[in-house]
Amino acid sequence: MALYAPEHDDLRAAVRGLLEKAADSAAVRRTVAAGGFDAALWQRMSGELGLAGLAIPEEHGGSGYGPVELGVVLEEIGRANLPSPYLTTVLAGVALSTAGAADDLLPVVAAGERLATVSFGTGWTLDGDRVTGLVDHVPDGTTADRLVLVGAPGGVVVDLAGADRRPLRTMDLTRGQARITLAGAPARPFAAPHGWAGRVGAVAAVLVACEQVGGADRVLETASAYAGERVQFGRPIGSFQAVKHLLADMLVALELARSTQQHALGLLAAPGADPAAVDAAARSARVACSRAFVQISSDAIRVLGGIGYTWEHDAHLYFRRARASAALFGAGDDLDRLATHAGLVPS
Amino acid sequence: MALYAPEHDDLRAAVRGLLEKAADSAAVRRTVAAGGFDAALWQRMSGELGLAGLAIPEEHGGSGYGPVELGVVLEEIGRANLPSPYLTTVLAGVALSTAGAADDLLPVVAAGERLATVSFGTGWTLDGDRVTGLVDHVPDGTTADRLVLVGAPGGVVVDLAGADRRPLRTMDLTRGQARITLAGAPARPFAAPHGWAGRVGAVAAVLVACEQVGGADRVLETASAYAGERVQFGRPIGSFQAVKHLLADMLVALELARSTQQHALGLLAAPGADPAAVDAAARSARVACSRAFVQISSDAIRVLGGIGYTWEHDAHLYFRRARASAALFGAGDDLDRLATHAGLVPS
Amino acid sequence: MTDDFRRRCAAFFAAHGQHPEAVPSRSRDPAAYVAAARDHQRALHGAGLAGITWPAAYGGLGLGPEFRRVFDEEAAGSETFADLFTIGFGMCGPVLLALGTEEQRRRHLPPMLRADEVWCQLFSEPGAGSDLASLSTAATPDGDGWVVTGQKVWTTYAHHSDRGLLLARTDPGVPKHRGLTMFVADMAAPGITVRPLRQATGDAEFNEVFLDDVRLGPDDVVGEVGGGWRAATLMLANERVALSDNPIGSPVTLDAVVALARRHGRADDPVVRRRLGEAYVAQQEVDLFARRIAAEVRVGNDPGSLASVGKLAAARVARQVAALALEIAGPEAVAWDPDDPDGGLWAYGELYAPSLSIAGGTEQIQRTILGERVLGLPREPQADRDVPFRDLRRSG
Amino acid sequence: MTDDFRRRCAAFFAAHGQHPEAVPSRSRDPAAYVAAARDHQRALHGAGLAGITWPAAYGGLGLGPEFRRVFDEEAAGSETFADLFTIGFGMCGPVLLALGTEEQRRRHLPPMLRADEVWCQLFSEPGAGSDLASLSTAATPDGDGWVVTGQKVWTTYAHHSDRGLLLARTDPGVPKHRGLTMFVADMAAPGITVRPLRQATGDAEFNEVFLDDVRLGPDDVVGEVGGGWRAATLMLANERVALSDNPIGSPVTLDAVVALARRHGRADDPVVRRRLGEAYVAQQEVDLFARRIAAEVRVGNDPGSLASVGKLAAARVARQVAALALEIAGPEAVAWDPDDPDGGLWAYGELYAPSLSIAGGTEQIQRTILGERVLGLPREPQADRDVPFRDLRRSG
Repeated sequence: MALYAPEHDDLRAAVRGLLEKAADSAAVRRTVAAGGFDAALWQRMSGELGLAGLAIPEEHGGSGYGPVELGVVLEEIGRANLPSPYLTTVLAGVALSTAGAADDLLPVVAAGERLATVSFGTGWTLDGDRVTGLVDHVPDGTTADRLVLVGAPGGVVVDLAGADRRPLRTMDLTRGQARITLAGAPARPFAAPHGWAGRVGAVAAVLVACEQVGGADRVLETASAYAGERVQFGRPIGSFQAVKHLLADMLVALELARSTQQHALGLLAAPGADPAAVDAAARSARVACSRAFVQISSDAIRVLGGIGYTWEHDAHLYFRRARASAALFGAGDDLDRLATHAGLVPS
Repeated sequence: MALYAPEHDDLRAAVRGLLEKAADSAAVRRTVAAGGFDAALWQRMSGELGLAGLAIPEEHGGSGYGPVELGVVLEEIGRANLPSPYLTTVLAGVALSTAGAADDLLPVVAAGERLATVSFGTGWTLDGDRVTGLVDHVPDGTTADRLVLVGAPGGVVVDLAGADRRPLRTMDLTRGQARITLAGAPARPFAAPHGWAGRVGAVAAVLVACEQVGGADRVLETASAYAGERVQFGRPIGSFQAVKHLLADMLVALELARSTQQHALGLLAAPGADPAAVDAAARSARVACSRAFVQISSDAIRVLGGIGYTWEHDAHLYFRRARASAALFGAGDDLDRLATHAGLVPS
Repeated sequence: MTDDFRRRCAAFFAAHGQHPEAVPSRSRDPAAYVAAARDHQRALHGAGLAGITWPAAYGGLGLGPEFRRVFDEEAAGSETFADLFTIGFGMCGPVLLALGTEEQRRRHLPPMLRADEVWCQLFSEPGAGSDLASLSTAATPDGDGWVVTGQKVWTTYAHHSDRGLLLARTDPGVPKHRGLTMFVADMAAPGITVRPLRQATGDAEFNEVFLDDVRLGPDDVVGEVGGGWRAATLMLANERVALSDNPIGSPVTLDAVVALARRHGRADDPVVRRRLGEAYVAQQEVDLFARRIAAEVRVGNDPGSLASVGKLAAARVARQVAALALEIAGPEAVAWDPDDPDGGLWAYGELYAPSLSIAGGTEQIQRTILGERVLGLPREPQADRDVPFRDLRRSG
Repeated sequence: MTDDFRRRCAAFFAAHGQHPEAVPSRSRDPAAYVAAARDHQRALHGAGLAGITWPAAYGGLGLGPEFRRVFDEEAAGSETFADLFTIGFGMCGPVLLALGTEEQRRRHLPPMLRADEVWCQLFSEPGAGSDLASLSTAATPDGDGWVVTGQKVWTTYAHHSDRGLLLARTDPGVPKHRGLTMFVADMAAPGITVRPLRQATGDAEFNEVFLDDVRLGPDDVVGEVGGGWRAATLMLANERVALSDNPIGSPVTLDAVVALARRHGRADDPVVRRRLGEAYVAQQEVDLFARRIAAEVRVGNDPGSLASVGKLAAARVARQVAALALEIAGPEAVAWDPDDPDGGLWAYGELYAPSLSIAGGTEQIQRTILGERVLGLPREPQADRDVPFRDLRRSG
């Protein structure tokens, strides 16, 4: 039973078609140079294609699809290495709609009119409808309108309009981060069902994995094409085993990672899946896809040689994103938690 | 300033000459099948060549050389993958002579008439001249006449003649181990200078590293020769980059490991070397040489293909010894201790 | 629609399912292992559960691939004896189904499904390993049949097999890929001598097979005379899928390592936890990739080349898990009490792991397949492609 | 006998030694770095400590290699500006000493030692990287001299260099290795345009160099006309030794990572301790191998090929240490406060590391050198060895 059905192929083709036209390498570099994201493209993505509302329920202005469809879009965003608030905004949408919270916010998020982001940080406290604390390393934290703080037993929506947000310098030139200091900022707390924070964490891990697989796929394509064309010693370098086998190992990493990503996506979409299985699958996908993207984008530079190490070549932009996306949303304790899933329960 | 002088080349040539004649693959396999070691060869090594007494002071019947000379012999023993009590016996000799202990035992050890071994285990207690406890994983523990227990502030010599020693099954078919149970066994305790146990531990690590480098060297030679001869697809497999570069990586591992081994050996031989530097160098050598020998003997099987995976080929005998020698003499905490040497002092 | 089938499977395994650890050891008592495997397969056949996706005309059930998935789910946790049967069911059977004559299929497939006949693969030779097409076992026309002389090697379970698919050279005057033919060989035929080869582990699962004027009939040719390379390629693609779908297991599994870590009191050791987490992800990758590939096969795509990913990864994870076990067990992994029946397990696993990098095509061959057939990279110039076999440079 | 020399070295570094962190950043302020490097070298020269092993006739001290060792020991901990000077002192100088005319040596070596002239290496081209011998920059005879046209790339510090050793094709009618000649080029000559190339890190240490009808005289030929490949091979062997002896440093050193781990309170974290222990061993391997190779050079052996070991290992340890830093620093490694001057160091190190796998010959080339020249493995069949250059298949 394959994860993707024909309608997913249509969705993929639509997104890829748009991004190939509106977000080629030159366009991405213009956006990188200007900072932030391409607002006109965002309008087309959320307006024409309705992508921002894909996974928001129909009664809140979305189209009621789920993680699999978000995954398709994020793979394409990853391929294009697009600076875009998509990941953070749809994750916030999932966080709110699965909690049944912020009904008034969901329609404007679905329409792409408000951007939101998410943090799993714990350095904040809630006092009535005021939140105080430091929330660091918030992706898209400089451009988002709202911040969803994921906690237990529920979460908080913070309006960032008046917040003190300090842009950080980032290795990844395609996604900003901010340090947000909240001093009694107005906030809307909401309740959430049991296990909600874990569920949102799993969705975050898997959506990042989708973006990573898309990026890795594109980088491998680029490196393979170069190896087929570049001639040294009278033949294409891809005919030499040293290069061919390096590329084959990149393919191995990609296809293994893709298997974990598709499995996790399928579990997220399966009603009633065991939360422990979802956690294990999501963390496995994050570990596997983070590593694969780092390995592939790093080894691509080796295949491309000097040309791949120049600023003008996109290889380093993917490598930067690979390294940075591996550290998003609190990935640090994955391996320890997976040891528990493997049966080694700490005493 | 090179570590080895011309007289070392002479020593090496003498040992290699003897082992090439008396300990070729068929001879080693006969010894493996019979268990233990080749007593006639041991007599020639200790008698004709005086190898057992190399590092025992002249006043105790030895020739008063040091660790560098032992290293030369052990490299050759490693090359031949020889089942031999040499490593354990000369280590015991170093332990005793650096403590100034057991003057009556040293001459017979130097003459090769008594075999000895060493343990760094701590599961024993001394009560007057009786020792009680369990000393496990003692290399050559089934064939040795004496056991030197290395402790602090001094050590103990145990006569194994009447001891309960249980032979263990071993992955390494060229070196036995025993579990020795001592129940009030007669023992000769002796005092030792400050830092003695650490020094003996460092010597043990470096002597094993020498054996490992010798074994790795020989395995790489064998695999390279095969790759130069075996023809597939109309040319020697060593002309294919996949095989050539695998062998090159084996060479890299070997030459890096050899650098740590020679450095550690040089430091051991340098009068007045800082004990901390000796410890760091010895542990680095053990880590590097253990890994290199495991990697090289394992990858050699890949180069050799099916033929290298048969019982009849010596490849697995080297691989077995590589794995087992990496666990000798309490190697377990090397990396943690080396982090301290690197400057990360635990709080 | 699979519900009834699922109940039958469940009932079968409730009655006949054997825990893998209750089965005779493949390594220590191979003859008993083979006997138990035959009994198991016959019981499956008796229960109407053999050959799920094979046509009914040849003794199969003629069901769709979703039934195979149901079977696998119900079989989880029970011994499947895949090590013995993979060559027959995963490789020889599919080749006969694709290329065999109607008569060959009717004659060979039913006894294969009943385990009355166990099959092996007579391909590799001392001089032809990675370069299989350079094999030199010669099948010379003789009357309306053939006489075969040569030597095969690394023939898994040949000493327990009744038949085998044999690749031999029928025309040394054309380039190496074009002069090969595939045959069915009766392992009991006069002139066939099987000699077990002892492996680095001490086991003897592989064999040398000597063929000395072995007579084959015209009906023993599988596919076309001279079309042996195509048949072999099909068989090797099936092998990769089979190895991906059901990776040959090292006895040192992740679960065994978890139990080892618990016994050694290392459940809270951060280094062990981290390395175990890494091994868990690697094992998940292998398992989930295998499941993905199996799904692809079911929907009719050809995953033959991509399956090399699974083979490479399975070998790597076996090495990783074996090495982790060695590290956790410490000195006891390499020297153990003779009375401890599992004492040698960790050393065995470590010695077993390298075989996964060699058997079924070396890692170099798998990487070349992935580079050329999946990524579309250019081939290496091959000097020997158009040279008649008899003029080639060969080893030994 | 080296005692007096040691005292002079010690006195020099006591007076002029600069801590590496006190020197202008090579990356952030390259012009200031180069100026500081020239000042340092001039001071060394003024103190009679430049060119230790070079003959006195060319401005050197004419001392034995043991003096170089003493110097290195006394220099430990001080900035050596090796990044700028390695090409001149480690590569161009030795080639001129070995192959240059007496006049070339007298003219070029003294100003090199005084840092009045900084040297670069004009070898690689867009179409000729690993396959250097396929370069196409053409030197056409013109009167008694030459006119050179073409393009070089990856020319380290070309924009700060006064001269360079240039490899160009003087005869396209013979096989590629035989038609090359090495020249001394004046970087200020009309027709030479240097354009800095921005790297993945954002730095600009490499350059494209365009040569447009650049005139060279007959005295600019180094070695024989047509003997350029031999000269280049000698230069590349010296490069490997230089890189082994003094590996190009990533700013993310092991010491920096130890300090990072301390700051993050990870001194007792067993996972960090273990990985740091591993990195320490890897760094020891690189350092001790370099020392061994340097000793071999001193006793007159040719370690040119074995030196590839050091280059491969140095690149690997740089990657290992950079990755460890990233892991310890966590999210702060990839997103940091703009006011933190060292905030970007870990990301920089990670982006810097891949360059070590490419510059000075890719890892694939190094492995081939080791396999063929040290292990004696057979070469790959090369179709293009005997084909005239003008008939070769080339990129772009």
